[in-house]
Amino acid sequence: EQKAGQTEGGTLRRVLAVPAARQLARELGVDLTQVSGSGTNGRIKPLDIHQHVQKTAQSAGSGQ
Amino acid sequence: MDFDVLVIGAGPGGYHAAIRAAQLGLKVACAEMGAVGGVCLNIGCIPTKALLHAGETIANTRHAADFGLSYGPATLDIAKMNGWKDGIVKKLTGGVAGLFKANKVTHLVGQASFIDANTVKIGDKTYTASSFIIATGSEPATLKGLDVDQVAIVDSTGALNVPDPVPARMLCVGGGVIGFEFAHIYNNLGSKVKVIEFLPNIIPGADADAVKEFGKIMKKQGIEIVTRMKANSAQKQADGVHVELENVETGEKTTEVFDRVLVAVGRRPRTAGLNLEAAGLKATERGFIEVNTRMQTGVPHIYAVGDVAGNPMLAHKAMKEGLVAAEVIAGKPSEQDAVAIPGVVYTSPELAWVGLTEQEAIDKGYKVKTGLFPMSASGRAMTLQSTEGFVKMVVEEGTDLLLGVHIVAAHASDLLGEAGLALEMAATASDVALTIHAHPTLGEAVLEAAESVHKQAIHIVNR
Amino acid sequence: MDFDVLVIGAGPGGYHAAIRAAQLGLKVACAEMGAVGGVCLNIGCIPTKALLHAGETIANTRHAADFGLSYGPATLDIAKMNGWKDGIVKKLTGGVAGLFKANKVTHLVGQASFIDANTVKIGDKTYTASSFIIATGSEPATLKGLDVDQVAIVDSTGALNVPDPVPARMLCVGGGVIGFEFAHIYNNLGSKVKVIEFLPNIIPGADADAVKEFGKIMKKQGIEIVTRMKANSAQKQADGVHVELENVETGEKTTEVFDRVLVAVGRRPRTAGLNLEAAGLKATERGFIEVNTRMQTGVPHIYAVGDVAGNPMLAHKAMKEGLVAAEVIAGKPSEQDAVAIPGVVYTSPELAWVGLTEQEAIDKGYKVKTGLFPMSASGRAMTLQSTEGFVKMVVEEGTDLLLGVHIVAAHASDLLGEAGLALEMAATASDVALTIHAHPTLGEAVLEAAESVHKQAIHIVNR
Ligand SMILES: Cc1cc2nc3c(=O)[nH]c(=O)nc-3n(C[C@H](O)[C@H](O)[C@H](O)COP(=O)(O)OP(=O)(O)OC[C@H]3O[C@@H](n4cnc5c(N)ncnc54)[C@H](O)[C@@H]3O)c2cc1C
Ligand SMILES: Cc1cc2nc3c(=O)[nH]c(=O)nc-3n(C[C@H](O)[C@H](O)[C@H](O)COP(=O)(O)OP(=O)(O)OC[C@H]3O[C@@H](n4cnc5c(N)ncnc54)[C@H](O)[C@@H]3O)c2cc1C
Repeated sequence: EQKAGQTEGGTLRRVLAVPAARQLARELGVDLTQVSGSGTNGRIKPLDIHQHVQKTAQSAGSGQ
Repeated sequence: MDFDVLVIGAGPGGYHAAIRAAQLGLKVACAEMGAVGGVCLNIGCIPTKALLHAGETIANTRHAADFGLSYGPATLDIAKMNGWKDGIVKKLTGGVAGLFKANKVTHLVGQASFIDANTVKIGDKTYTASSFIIATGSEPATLKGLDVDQVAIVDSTGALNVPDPVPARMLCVGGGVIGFEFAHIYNNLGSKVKVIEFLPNIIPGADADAVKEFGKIMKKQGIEIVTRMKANSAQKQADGVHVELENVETGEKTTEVFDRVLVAVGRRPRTAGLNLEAAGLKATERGFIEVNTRMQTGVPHIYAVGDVAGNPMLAHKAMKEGLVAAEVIAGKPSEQDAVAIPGVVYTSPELAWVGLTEQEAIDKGYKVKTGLFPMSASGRAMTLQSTEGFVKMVVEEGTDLLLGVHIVAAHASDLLGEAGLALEMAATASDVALTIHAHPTLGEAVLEAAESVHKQAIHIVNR
Repeated sequence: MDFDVLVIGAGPGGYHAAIRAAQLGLKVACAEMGAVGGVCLNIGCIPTKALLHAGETIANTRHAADFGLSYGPATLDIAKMNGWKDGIVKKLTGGVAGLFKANKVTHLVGQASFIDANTVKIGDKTYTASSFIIATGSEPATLKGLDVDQVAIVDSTGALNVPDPVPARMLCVGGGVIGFEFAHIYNNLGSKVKVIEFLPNIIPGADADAVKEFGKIMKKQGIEIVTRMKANSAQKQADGVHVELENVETGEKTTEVFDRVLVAVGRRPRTAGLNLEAAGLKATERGFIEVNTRMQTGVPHIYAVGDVAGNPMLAHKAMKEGLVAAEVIAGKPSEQDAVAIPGVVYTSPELAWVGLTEQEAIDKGYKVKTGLFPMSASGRAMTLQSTEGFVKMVVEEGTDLLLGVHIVAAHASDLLGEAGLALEMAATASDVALTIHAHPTLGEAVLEAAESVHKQAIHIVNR
């Protein structure tokens, strides 16, 4: 049961990512909801995932 | 173990799974009790499209008079047409058999039945495998009171055999995709065709506007369409099949006589003979095998794909699922994560769609804008003598995100490629509108429908 | 100022510019000395496609015998065919005139000529405007020694008038898009057609593999193709047009006799009569008006779009540029930033492409992978009786980025929509391969070509 405003068209938006990015996210074990996409409406492309992985690796490396 | 993967059923779901698994280096077998290629190649997608093309050619030749081309009387050699169709089926199923060989997929002939979760029996042999993919498909649903004899009362399989002469009066019980494809075929071949549908609308699942336009065109071509009507019984008599029809709203009953009756009231998943219980599985009440997005059943090393794994019962869904199952088994992180599964009615013009209908989008809570471009304003459509229909686009207000595309047009199924990719790429109407489309093409109607979302179509007056 | 924008020329570039400018609230006039719609609607894209459809229908009816459909002798009423074609042109040009009215674009009749950078003269009237868009298009290039009389020796405009009876022997001088479209038309109408091309390859600009496949198919249909050959002269005599042909490699000369000779050796931009100098402009040596990506000429408030603004001379390029110019004038940040401009030869099968050819990609320094899927392996193609050709994909190794798509197939122009969007969205081959394509459609060949880039096509053996 979806509440008003808690619909696909409301606050429960689906993650917007191109097919290759979705595949890559699975391969790298990346949670797409944590990636900020650079495309229109936050659309995630493969490059965004690579950047996300780099960023998290860096912050992990710097002990944060 | 005899095999890494044993696939049960060599329809589109099964053969895609088998070939992909083999491509990924697995030792694969595929069991098939009937003909390789399944429903799709043998008695589904392919033979219907062959007959549709034959019928369409007849209609096109008639329209050729508009540009001054006329012919002496036509003769249609129905046996030859059926043979031509069968030849295509043979070529394609032979192709799949060849692909099995080339990819080193072992083809096991016979009905597979589980003995335990790692063993199946086929004939008097048993085979073990580490993983199984159930791809046993579906079969026509039956209708009480209408006993299919595949001559006077047929299901889709019998309807593929066009009788000589073609039936003068034909009834299609069921106004879904299959019902309309056959209605269109027989109508073009010369039958007087009536389609009855229980629901208030034909082609359930398609966008209401698109269905309305489609129905109007089919009627203009001579097909009679009656909704809210069911068939209660059919009696074969000397002068034809007497069918009792009932208006489901008023309860009024009438009897009409037809020369052929097609029962096309849906399909049901096929698990009979599989002995699912031995593998620790159980079908749902409606007969499906439940799976997750990795196509795994409740028993993790047993997968199910295609018609048997749920709706929509479409070949391309089966294919995708087959690939996913094979890849997951091979250790790849694949998933059936399609944004949308396209649908097509291969009449002329075609009805094709992908993504949400306007109503579905509203129901899901989207604030919706739409765009529409009529084929009558397309130069290419005029030159192709096919100006009926339109492209309709359903878009989210604000984000401009494309939610669905609904096309009634010649070659609509070809235009669907762009629409499908657009949805998967999370494209906006602007992405489509800013992309140069070759002139003069039918695809310009897709561009203009996107422009019309922003009230900026060029070849119509935007309101 | 009389107008915010005065557009010169009402071809596709001009009328798109005018309508979009009006949609954006500007006061717009469009001057046209000939017929609204320009080359494209009147004597280009549209009438050729009408004749191509007529010819294709004749060919299709012939193939119908394969499935048992045969007809008594055909008669083609050529006057009616020409009239049907002209009717489509009239409908479309009338449509543009109607769109001008609906969008309140003032249509100025006559040849526009600059008096100064803000004033043009049309007839004995002068008009001032804050911005101008020059969209004066192009005209056929001529060939020394071949004097076009539009009867025996024709350019593309004369060739649109199919004579009765059709010429028994036809020569097309020039093996580009226009040459081949007419070759295909006349061949289907019954002429014996020869195409000669100066360059080593026909259809310059298209992918070498695609052109090879295309040429093979055209030859099989009966068209004679000779490359590295030119026509030196043509003399009309009682028994036909005597054409001196020269093999440009050996210098060998022969004379052949034809009933009709088409000169289709390219087009040149048209600026004559515009009096560009008065506006402070000058055409390049080859006759083009130079523009930036905002379509501005050296005089910033004067824009140029379409054929007159540079290659490729294609209607959809003109349209896009027209929209960009209008939007820039209206203060929008538009730009002609298309990744690729598609090209189509509307024969059957069609040759259609978008993006880089394999060679172009290599020349640009890309590390290239390709994928290929033959239409002979497509079930849908079989049912449509059109199994020639293929889809070829050019992809960057490593990034998997799609660089170009080259299609020889029935309905190739419809499949181009997906390819074009893919390039503009910077899609990868995987994006296309992971997108569900409806079965059975010709678009599955696009999917499989993408799969074949990764050696994972299903319906062919990957090597
Ligand atoms: C007339 C008609 C037209 C259609 N047109 C289209 C269309 O245009 N586009 C589209 O997408 N879909 C179409 N469909 C639907 C499409 O055919 C199915 O969605 C598709 O075939 C499902 O594929 P599948 O692999 O799941 O199963 P199936 O194709 O049904 O194949 C299952 C196979 O498994 C075999 N099998 C079953 N049980 C066993 C067992 N125990 N042991 C061994 N073998 C077994 C069967 O013999 C069969 O060959 C059409 C269907 C019909 C009837
Ligand atoms: C046979 C043929 C087939 C073709 N097929 C295709 C095809 O399938 N697809 C495709 O993309 N392209 C095709 N083309 C090319 C296409 O027609 C052109 O690219 C397109 O028409 C260019 O548009 P435009 O607006 O730049 O100019 P044009 O269409 O050439 O229009 C220019 C207009 O300006 C007018 N004009 C010129 N000077 C003045 C002046 N001083 N004052 C007032 N009016 C003036 C002319 O009368 C003309 O109407 C084809 C061309 C030919 C010849």
